[in-house]
Amino acid sequence: MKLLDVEVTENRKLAEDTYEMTVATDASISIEQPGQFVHVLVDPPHYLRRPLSIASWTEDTLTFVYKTFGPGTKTLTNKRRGDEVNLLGPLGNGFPLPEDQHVLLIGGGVGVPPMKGLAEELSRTNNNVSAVLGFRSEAEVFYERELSAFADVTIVTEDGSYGKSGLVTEWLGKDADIFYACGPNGMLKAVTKTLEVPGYISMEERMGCAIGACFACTMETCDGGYVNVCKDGPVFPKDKVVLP
Amino acid sequence: MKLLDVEVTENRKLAEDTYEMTVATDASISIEQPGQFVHVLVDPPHYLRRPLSIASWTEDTLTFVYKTFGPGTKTLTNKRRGDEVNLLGPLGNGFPLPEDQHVLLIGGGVGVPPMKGLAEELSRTNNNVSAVLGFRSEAEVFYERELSAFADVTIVTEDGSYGKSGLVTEWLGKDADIFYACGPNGMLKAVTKTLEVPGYISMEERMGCAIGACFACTMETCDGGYVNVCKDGPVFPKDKVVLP
Amino acid sequence: MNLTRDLPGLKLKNPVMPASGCFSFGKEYAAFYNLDQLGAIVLKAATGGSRFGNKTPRVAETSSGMLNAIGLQNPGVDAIIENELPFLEGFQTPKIANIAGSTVEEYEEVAEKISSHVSAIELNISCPNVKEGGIQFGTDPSLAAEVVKAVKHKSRVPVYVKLSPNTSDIKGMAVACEQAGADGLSMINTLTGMQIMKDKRKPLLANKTGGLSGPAIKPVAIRMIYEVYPHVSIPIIGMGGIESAEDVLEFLLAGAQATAVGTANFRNPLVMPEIIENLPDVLERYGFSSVQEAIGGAHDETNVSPLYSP
Amino acid sequence: MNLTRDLPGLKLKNPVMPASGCFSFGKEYAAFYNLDQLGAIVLKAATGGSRFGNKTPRVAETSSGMLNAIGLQNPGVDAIIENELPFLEGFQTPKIANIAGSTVEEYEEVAEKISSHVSAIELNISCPNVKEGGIQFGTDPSLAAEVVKAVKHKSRVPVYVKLSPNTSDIKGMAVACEQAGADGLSMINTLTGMQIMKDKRKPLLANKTGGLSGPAIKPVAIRMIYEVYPHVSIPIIGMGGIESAEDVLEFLLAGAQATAVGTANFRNPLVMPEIIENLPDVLERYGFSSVQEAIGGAHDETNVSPLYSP
Ligand SMILES: Cc1cc2nc3c(=O)[nH]c(=O)nc-3n(C[C@H](O)[C@H](O)[C@H](O)COP(=O)(O)OP(=O)(O)OC[C@H]3O[C@@H](n4cnc5c(N)ncnc54)[C@H](O)[C@@H]3O)c2cc1C
Ligand SMILES: Cc1cc2nc3c(=O)[nH]c(=O)nc-3n(C[C@H](O)[C@H](O)[C@H](O)COP(=O)(O)OP(=O)(O)OC[C@H]3O[C@@H](n4cnc5c(N)ncnc54)[C@H](O)[C@@H]3O)c2cc1C
Ligand SMILES: Cc1cc2nc3c(=O)[nH]c(=O)nc-3n(C[C@H](O)[C@H](O)[C@H](O)COP(=O)(O)O)c2cc1C
Ligand SMILES: Cc1cc2nc3c(=O)[nH]c(=O)nc-3n(C[C@H](O)[C@H](O)[C@H](O)COP(=O)(O)O)c2cc1C
Ligand code: FES
Ligand code: FES
Repeated sequence: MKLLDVEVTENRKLAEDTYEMTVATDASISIEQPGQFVHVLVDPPHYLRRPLSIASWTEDTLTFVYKTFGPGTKTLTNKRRGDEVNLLGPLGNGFPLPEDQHVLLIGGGVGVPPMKGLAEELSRTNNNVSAVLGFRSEAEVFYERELSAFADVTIVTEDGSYGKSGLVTEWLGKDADIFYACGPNGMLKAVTKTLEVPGYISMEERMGCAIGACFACTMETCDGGYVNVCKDGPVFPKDKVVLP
Repeated sequence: MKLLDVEVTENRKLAEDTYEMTVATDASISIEQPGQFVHVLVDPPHYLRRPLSIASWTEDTLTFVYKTFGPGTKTLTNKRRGDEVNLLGPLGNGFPLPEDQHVLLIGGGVGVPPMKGLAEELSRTNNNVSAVLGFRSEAEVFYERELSAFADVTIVTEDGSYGKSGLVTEWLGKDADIFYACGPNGMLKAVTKTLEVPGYISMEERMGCAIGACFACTMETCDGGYVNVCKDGPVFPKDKVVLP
Repeated sequence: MNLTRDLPGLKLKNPVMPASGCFSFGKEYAAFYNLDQLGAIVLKAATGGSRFGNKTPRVAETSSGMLNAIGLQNPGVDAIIENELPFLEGFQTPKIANIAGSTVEEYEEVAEKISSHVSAIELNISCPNVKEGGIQFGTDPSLAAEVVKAVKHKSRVPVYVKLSPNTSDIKGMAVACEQAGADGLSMINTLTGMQIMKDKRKPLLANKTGGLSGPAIKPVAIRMIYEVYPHVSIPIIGMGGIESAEDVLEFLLAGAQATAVGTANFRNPLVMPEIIENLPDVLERYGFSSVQEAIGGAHDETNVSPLYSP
Repeated sequence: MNLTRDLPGLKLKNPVMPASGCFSFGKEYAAFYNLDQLGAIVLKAATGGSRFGNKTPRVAETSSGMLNAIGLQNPGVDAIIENELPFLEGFQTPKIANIAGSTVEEYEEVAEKISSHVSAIELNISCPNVKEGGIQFGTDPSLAAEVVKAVKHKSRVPVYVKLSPNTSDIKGMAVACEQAGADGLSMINTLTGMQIMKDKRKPLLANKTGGLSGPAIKPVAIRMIYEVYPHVSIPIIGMGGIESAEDVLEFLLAGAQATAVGTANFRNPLVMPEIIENLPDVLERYGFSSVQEAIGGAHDETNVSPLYSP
């Protein structure tokens, strides 16, 4: 966990309202698991940082994908190669990595990016990886080609404009040993209900500090306790937290 | 008076903490007199615009000089060639132009820039122009060469590190028919006391709207009324307003 | 898209008007656009006699906002009627006179004189920048009720009361004003604040304190309007930090029937016409087919009883 | 440069500490720097039993600030003493426990239990995000006095009372607390605000309202401290929007003896050590040779009577 100014090496549009930013890092920032995130400073008058999943990384770069959902992320689109961005990270706990399994990755919308780093890591430990990625429509589809290098990819669009038509839950298949999911709460609920095998899900909550100090991002756990998404998550075993 | 986004064509350092920005304008912005000003938008979270005198202009450019006095003007230094800046202007009433006179220009610090445009205009109407420009020290001196093209220039520094030593009031000479002054209130007070010939002075007040709508910049007049610096000024005959 | 609102004394073609004190008497902004585009014109506060106001500096910048301590500078009600209102006669849009005073009698005098020239009065009991009057009326419900009753008695037109946010009980203030006969409420005036100069070791404003306005205070304005709305049956004109049509919609959802834009005019003199132009699209984007439909939309309807719905 | 302050119960090596609730119980920031660099450590509010707090979303962003409605989530005073305080024993810097409750009895219980483990208590009578207790104590001077007296009776250490800015009479609240025996004041807590989601047509925070913090509220904090300072002879710990050593100086000049940093930690987790590092230079640049010298510097000394000056 570091606080650092990093230089933007690329900031490109991936799909409708969706951008991929790559920044130069150094060895001091050691990412442990896919599914961890960074807390990114945006321009004033936006005051809070924005939590964004690490999509992929190398020894000296880090890439994240952001949807320009509101005005804060929009200011990130102004950054050009050579500009600086301030990051806090890597934060939280990511996806634990299995070996020799048939793994199913499920990503919905901006839940897709962490699946890229995850697929890459999984492919190193002799897993058989499938991925089902859901988008609203063709214009929003991204990372199909990038994930295909490591997984057997199915694209699903809600309006059927590309790939399969409908919701990801209709195209999950039956033979996974374990699943990993990131996406809207509705999707996570449906997926955990549909799939009986063990699984991990990545949660979103609005955050203040992103390090466990402000209790902004608390969720109830199924055993009646509570966790902070930023520090105890964002990835949890599928039956750990009460999905809202 | 227009509100417009203009493109920066140059933004260069002139002297210590002092920058000159030139922007591309079009014919729609018609500057009437030297001494008018523009109200410049700076980056958030700074909310108010910054009033800055027009230093000089051509048919399709406008130049102003700003001192990075506080954090708002500092954000202007980030603007590069090609970036946009939003201006409101030209605003207020500038210096009325005489003919065939011996004119004395007196500028102190960031009161110097409007003297450049003024000297240029005065030189067109057969005036004999002298200028006494005061700065704190050598590092802050600017526009000596630029003004010398139109006026007989004397530079005065408070610490004597360049030109004459002391305050501008000690080097005003005796033979002007009329004077024009812009600078700190202390200087304006001293100048209007020292010089018996007619004169015009340019005032500063903190501003909200800069168009006369908020009454932020009111000054008492010597006859017991009031004026708004932004709309009725910033240039006034020397005995119009009560100097604070 | 129907943007109209029909409020006591005010047939608004759209719910956007200037906030008092940020628009003088209209002339300056008329150089930028036709004032008839506005829902209404709201004038700078008028007092009985002429006032010079506070010494300068009168404004200071703050994060996402500003402080002002103009101190009710104005030429006095008679001079306003004689010199300022004639210019506005050329415009059809309703005019609202903001009135202030140090005593109940002064409020009465101003209301009586100016009310035959305007469509409504905005009773400023909340100006934080004058020594006597003003704020005391604005933080004590019984004093507020007294001045509202007195002004209602003298005014020929409906009276909107402008509430101060510097209170622990905005609901109590609002209800007291309604009971005293107010026809509407304006919310909010500025929060009292201060900035200190570190070099000079004293407050920047000559008046020491000033009123905080701008986007910084928007969350306070929204909360207060949301809090008051279910408890009154008179309309609320909402203001505090509005910069965009999206902001206007947020105020409507909180319970405002119309909105006013103050400080944002200083950043962008065209902000009001721009907001009015964008409003139909913004309403549509969020699924509304009129301004009316959005009003109070953030309230759980079952909890809301005596709503104002003309 | 002498940065020390000697306040009741608190020997501060510098005037910079975290604001309660923004620093949990210290562990997270200890990963960034040695907590002994801080003037003091201020803990998240403790209540009698454990509290889950409000539903999420609990935070919203605003212009130059944020809203929070955490709702006093904490494991309860016993669990805090057992599980959280041991970690802090390794640090020498003074600890301040922030305590809250729904009833006077709950405040008493928490104060009694926790006061033997800390250097001072910060009595939170101003949390806007809990249904019972909290804010009522914070806006009614006689209720405030009652809880202050009760807690003073039970506490082994000095008691600082944290005041709410949601009042029309901050001076009255401050004086009432001093008279009831408070050893110091903390000012200010958050201003109550709201944000509405235009798409979902309801308040963003699950609790509907939340507390506004960050630079947006700094002018209100400065004004309130400046207003209270001449009327009390107990020290004030100032907070509200502090982001830099310059801001700390502004609070000192207004009359604060020490300062706390809240929301700014979320933007920059290193902000407090950075402020502490910069403070000597900033003081020097503005002509001060110690923190003490700056305190109350913006006041006209002739008007100021019973100043706190240890
Ligand atoms: C652990 C985690 C990982 C995430 N990874 C990604 C990612 O890889 N790509 C991506 O596009 N988005 C991701 N999100 C969601 C992303 O954080 C929000 O879309 C973003 O913060 C919205 O900011 P804005 O400026 O666009 O919107 P605004 O409306 O301006 O945001 C206002 C405030 O709300 C917060 N907020 C709004 N929506 C969300 C949300 N869904 N989750 C958390 N905070 C929110 C913002 O952070 C900010 O504080 C992630 C969220 C979390 C919690
Ligand atoms: C008519 C006029 C013409 C001016 N021309 C020039 C010029 O050509 N070059 C130049 O460098 N300066 C000029 N000034 C002064 C300039 O406006 C201020 O130095 C500048 O606004 C300070 O902004 P800041 O962001 O550096 O400081 P900050 O401290 O961040 O400013 C905070 C607020 O105070 C206002 N403010 C601070 N100082 C002044 C001041 N002296 N006058 C007016 N407002 C102030 C700012 O506009 C802003 O609203 C002029 C002022 C006026 C009124
Ligand atoms: C410079 C200035 C002058 C003001 N003068 C008045 C006034 O005369 N009467 C009044 O009722 N409110 C006055 N106000 C308050 C505004 O009308 C408005 O209530 C407040 O500024 C909040 O809106 P805003 O954030 O959009 O500015 C003034 C505000 C400013 C900034
Ligand atoms: C997330 C959050 C949680 C808070 N929790 C508490 C609390 O438990 N007790 C308390 O007295 N104040 C609490 N506060 C208020 C702060 O201590 C502080 O008074 C306020 O935020 C103003 O300071 P700032 O602008 O520096 O944040 C909280 C503030 C925030 C932002
Ligand atoms: S965001 Fe602060 S605890 Fe998770
Ligand atoms: S700045 Fe508004 S009247 Fe001059």
